[in-house]
Amino acid sequence: MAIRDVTLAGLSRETLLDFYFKMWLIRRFEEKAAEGYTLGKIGGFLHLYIGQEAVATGLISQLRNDDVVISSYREHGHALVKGVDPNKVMAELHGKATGVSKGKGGSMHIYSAEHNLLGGYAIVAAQLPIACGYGLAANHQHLDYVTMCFFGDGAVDEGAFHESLNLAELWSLPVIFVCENNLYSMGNSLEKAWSVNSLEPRAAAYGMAYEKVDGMEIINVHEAGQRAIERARAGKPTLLEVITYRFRGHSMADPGAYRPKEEVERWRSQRDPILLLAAKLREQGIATEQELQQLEDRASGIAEAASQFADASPFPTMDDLVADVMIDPTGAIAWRHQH
Amino acid sequence: MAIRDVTLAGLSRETLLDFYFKMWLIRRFEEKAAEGYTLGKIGGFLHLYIGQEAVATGLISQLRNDDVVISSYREHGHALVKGVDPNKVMAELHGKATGVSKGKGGSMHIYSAEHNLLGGYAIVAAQLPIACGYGLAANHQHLDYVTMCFFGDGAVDEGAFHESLNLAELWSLPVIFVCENNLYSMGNSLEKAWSVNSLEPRAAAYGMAYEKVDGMEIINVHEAGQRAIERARAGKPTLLEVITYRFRGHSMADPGAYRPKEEVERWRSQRDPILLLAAKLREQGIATEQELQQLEDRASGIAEAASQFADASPFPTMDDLVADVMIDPTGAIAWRHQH
Amino acid sequence: MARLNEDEQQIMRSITYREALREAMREEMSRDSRVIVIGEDIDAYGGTYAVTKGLAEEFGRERVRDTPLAEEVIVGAAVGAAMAGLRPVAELMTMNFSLLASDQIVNTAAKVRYMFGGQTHVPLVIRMPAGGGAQRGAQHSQTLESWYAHVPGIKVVMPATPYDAKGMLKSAIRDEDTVLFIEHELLYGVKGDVPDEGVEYTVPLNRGEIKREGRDISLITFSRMVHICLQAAEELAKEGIEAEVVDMRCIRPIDLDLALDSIAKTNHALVVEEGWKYYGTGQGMAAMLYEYGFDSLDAPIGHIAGVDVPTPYSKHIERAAFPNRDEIITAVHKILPQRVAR
Amino acid sequence: MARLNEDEQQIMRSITYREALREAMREEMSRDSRVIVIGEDIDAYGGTYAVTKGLAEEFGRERVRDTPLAEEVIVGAAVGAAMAGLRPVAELMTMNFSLLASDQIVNTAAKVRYMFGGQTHVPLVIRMPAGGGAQRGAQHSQTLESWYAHVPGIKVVMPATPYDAKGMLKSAIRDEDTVLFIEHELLYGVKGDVPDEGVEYTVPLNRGEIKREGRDISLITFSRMVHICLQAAEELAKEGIEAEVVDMRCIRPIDLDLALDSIAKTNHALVVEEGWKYYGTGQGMAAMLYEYGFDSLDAPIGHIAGVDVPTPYSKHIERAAFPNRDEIITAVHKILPQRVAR
Ligand SMILES: Cc1ncc(C[n+]2csc(CCOP(=O)(O)OP(=O)(O)O)c2C)c(N)n1
Ligand SMILES: Cc1ncc(C[n+]2csc(CCOP(=O)(O)OP(=O)(O)O)c2C)c(N)n1
Ligand SMILES: [Mg+2]
Ligand SMILES: [Mg+2]
Repeated sequence: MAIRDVTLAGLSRETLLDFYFKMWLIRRFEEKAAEGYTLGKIGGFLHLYIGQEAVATGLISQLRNDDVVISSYREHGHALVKGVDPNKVMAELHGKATGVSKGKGGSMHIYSAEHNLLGGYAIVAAQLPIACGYGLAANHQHLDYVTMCFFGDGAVDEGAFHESLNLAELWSLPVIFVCENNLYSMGNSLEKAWSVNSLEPRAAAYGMAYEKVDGMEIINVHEAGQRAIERARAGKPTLLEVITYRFRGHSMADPGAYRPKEEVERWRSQRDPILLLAAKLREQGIATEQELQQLEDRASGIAEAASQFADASPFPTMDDLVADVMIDPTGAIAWRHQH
Repeated sequence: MAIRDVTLAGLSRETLLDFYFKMWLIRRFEEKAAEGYTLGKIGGFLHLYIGQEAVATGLISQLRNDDVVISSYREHGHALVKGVDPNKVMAELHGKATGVSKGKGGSMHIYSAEHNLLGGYAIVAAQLPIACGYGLAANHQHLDYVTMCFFGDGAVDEGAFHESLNLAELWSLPVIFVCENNLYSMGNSLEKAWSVNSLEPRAAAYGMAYEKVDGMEIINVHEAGQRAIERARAGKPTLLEVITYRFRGHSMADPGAYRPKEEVERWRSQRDPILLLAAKLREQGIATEQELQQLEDRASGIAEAASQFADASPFPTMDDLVADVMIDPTGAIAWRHQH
Repeated sequence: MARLNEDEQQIMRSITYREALREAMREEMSRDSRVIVIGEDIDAYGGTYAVTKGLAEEFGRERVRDTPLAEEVIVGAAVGAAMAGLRPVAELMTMNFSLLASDQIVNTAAKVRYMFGGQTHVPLVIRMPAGGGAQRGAQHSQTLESWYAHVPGIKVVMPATPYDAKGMLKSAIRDEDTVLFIEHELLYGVKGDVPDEGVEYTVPLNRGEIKREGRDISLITFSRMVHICLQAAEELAKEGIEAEVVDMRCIRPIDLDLALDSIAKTNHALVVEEGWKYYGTGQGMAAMLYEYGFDSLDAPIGHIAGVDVPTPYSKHIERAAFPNRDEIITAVHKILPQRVAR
Repeated sequence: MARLNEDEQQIMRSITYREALREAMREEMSRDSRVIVIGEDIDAYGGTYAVTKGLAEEFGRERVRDTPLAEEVIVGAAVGAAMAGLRPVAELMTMNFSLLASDQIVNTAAKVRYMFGGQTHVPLVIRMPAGGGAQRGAQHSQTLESWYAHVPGIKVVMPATPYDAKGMLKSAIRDEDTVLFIEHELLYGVKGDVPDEGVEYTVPLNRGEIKREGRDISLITFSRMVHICLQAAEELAKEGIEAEVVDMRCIRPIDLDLALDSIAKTNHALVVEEGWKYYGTGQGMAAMLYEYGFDSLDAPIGHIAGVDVPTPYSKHIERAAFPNRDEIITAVHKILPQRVAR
């Protein structure tokens, strides 16, 4: 089959293959992370992004470096697409000094100032008010970066969601609120958490622009993202509801009894965002099998290298334990002559 | 003019005159309270209900004694209509031991167990989650009392509003959420607080039944209340938005600079709920001037008596200072042999 | 570990802290239909720490309710339901999230009885896992009991053993006041002797317990640190130092007499806690011992607490952030130099 | 009261605590365009305690913003804006409402620098009126500084005088870390000497100050109680007892050396605070004095705090709930019986 340099929904072959690669990168990275957790190299909570790759990839790929991404504890994928070095993310998961957050944050607290991937927050919905603050600062400083804030369907239930959306619309903050609706918050299904089954009326409650999109179709995700980003650059927030599914448990510790096995299997086999894109690329003759395999292999290689990098890296020291609490070194409890 | 025992919107003459009397009772009571504050007999914060009398009267008059009313710091009116003794409410404002809350609560914390007027909360919106708890208990105990929860337009901004409405609809709690929208939360006007200018889409965000009503027309208020109470007895919550206006400052300490004088004047002269009802009663020949005057005078008398009762009552003692912290008298910090 | 009479010992079996808690809830739910349990992921997920596993099946989903993620309304509704006559047990997934409900705890639960002149009360239990040590990072590794114990109107308890966990949770559910019931996340798997199911017992909410007797120094502690202190005491015994391990168990009210009697005997004290040192529980306890037991003390009270930083994720430095056996031993040596020199 | 050199004294004038705070904000807003002020009713209403009055007119409504009633997003957005490069001053209408924002204070502001490995910081000031004494009832009369001072990663200050209020607020706004700036509601009208506008000075955030020198006993205190202690000291002086009034002023970090030096001189200490006694600020301070100054002390440290109940509304019992001059005098007499006998 001849390879055609066609566009799909206005996206170049290059972009489409880049999407394909990034989604594999996330998947392979997460698989490596799971392995590291099973081997006891990664501790604490580990929340994998497998199944949701099209969301981060479709949305974040089109951001500028100065655009800000803020997320929850399920943020490895967002970090990788924003350009953060996989080695440093994996090292963080391993609690190594070479990690993005020097090993002090761990899986839930990835942060890279240089990429404007600004955390990694582990209190559900706490990142929404913080995102408003970035929006406010952008307005105040007359900068046109946008802030993209990711959260789950569970975060919608928290008061912080309400307070943040109201403020963002009221003050015209350039924030894109992305709800990755994977139908469950831990073991709680949507119908046991939401009194309505869509965010559309929730957005209307604040008069906020809203779009719902199939999160397994990366091209649709990309398009919705484009509209939201445009709107944000023009100074208006958006609530984006992206329907997706996590193929793995909530965290590595999840017993997983709350979802029927067939439901999981159906999503995995019929709605895998990577397989769906691969099928399109094949159908349209945009990529050969060999090319697709190469991209997947490249992703595997990077994930493997990240794991090796993390393994080979040193742990933080006792000096690190007490460093970086505050800018002012006497700012903690210490009075002048202590120690 | 002959007095006609007609009904107005299905309300008997007796009910209508009772409304008229209760609204005057609130008004006169509040005027007395203001006087007491000016004289230094009432301290702390004092939030008057003047202007909003039709809301409490129209809604609470039709509740049963076992129905629960929960409110904010602006709750004297709710208490009086729920049947709480004006003497005891006034004594509470004066900080006297004969007050409903033994003088320990003050104006913001009126509570009468026997009338199911269950506070008097001073943290904006904190009463909404509590009301959900009463709804939950009613359901669990298979009792058909309803819980009517009053709050201001400012309370809508708080996360607790969002969490409570979602839960009430999700769990079918028999709670009526009454937003007394008086257009201002302290000095902040609605348009600086709400990203949309109506609660209708807010209710839709939770799929909750909603009605907006002119809070100066007591008959309309009463009718909307009737529908909401029916719905609650059938196990469904309602959000009632009642448009009203406070004729006085937010509290006695309010400098009042944020509202144009003409605006206040317009509401006072054209939209006073007592004058509006009086006009109707006259128009329809339901009451004579003399009768109306008598009802007003009776209200004045009760308010005056309440003030005298409060004046004559004793202050709480040093024993009261340490009483009633917990049921378990050793439950505070005390260990067994303390003191 | 708990002191029982002979009869009781015969029917003991060893179960986990987690199972002990679950039994307490089952027994109280069977006993009293007013007891309901609400919280995040207590049913379908099986309970974050599996404490509530099986309760929904046994008692029905009216009485065991998964809630949305909304801590403020979870606690606020539980407070209201308690005022309305139920006996709710609200579970906060961890104590870290209690901050989102702290207004309802402090401004409602702790105050309504007083500010409404004694007309109401709040028979509520709020269970919350807390503590660090499992690499859960800064936002998930806190123990903030001193916050709530600072506030009059609520009780705060932190049991260390399965026996206490069961007996105190039963007491808490029966209590007429609000009890914050704080469980250490690393204790759920710890086993200990507990009377057979059906053998009724409770543990009061205002009594500590000597978990190990000793004459030389009092280790004043609670929650997980009880176990670390017991380990340290075993080591110290090898060098002839007999440390008394005083499990305060109740933070508010506090069984100060127990600690005062202990220091009257040992004349030395070391307070050991996991949380941050400054303006916390341990300093409060030390200040009370000084205030009421100054004359018993032959040396300043020692104090070991968590390192004064947000909890780091990485395992070695996280481990170093919390008190351990050797640190306790070193501190005891410092307080009792003459005993070490011997 | 503050110790100034001759030059400074020449240009002093007496202004209120409220005016001092307003001047600090005006000067810092003029100096640094990154400073913005957000909060409830700070503009149209004129500020609940009139502190922010006129700022919107002077600096525009982009920089001085009334917010909806939503404490969590007020503080959360202020934290985010600080991380993004602004210097926000967030006003919480009173400290009581800080509970609704406590998660953002404790889990975000205090932790992000550490948990993100030093890549960010939060140059934020959160101003909050606090305290009781004005018959505002249980839910509106609290001072919870020990809660926040317990948490590493934030500073907590509580100035007592107009001079300190202005100098410390300027320091707080310039500080690179988060500062909780707690103002006592009864102090706003208090007057004191402050240098003329334009005469630049700041007061550091890690130094207390001796507000009155004395040789017999150290009154360790802060915020409004500084004034009550000064009154007590005046009375005590009449009987020949010279009390030293040590205004800690900074709760975290704490200028412990100042207090240690004072007790090294006086050998006696009484801690005086308005808040609740148990697990609070005063017990923390007492514990620190014992830990580091045990040998200086000739008697146990005394401790006077608010009565351990929710604050009642009614005026006489409310007054009795808070420490007063005579209570301090009585406590001093107890600590120094030999002096009284004389
Ligand atoms: C305030 C708060 N409550 C509870 C938790 C515990 N918790 C962590 S993740 C989670 C589920 C969140 O679900 P959702 O928002 O849908 O995100 P997802 O995990 O599906 O990506 C819960 C309950 C928390 N971290 N913070
Ligand atoms: C959580 C909280 N924030 C702020 C306040 C201070 N405050 C008391 S009343 C009030 C205004 C409330 O306005 P609204 O809800 O409209 O009720 P209204 O006073 O108009 O009846 C404010 C800001 C408070 N008591 N609680
Ligand atoms: Mg989810
Ligand atoms: Mg209002």
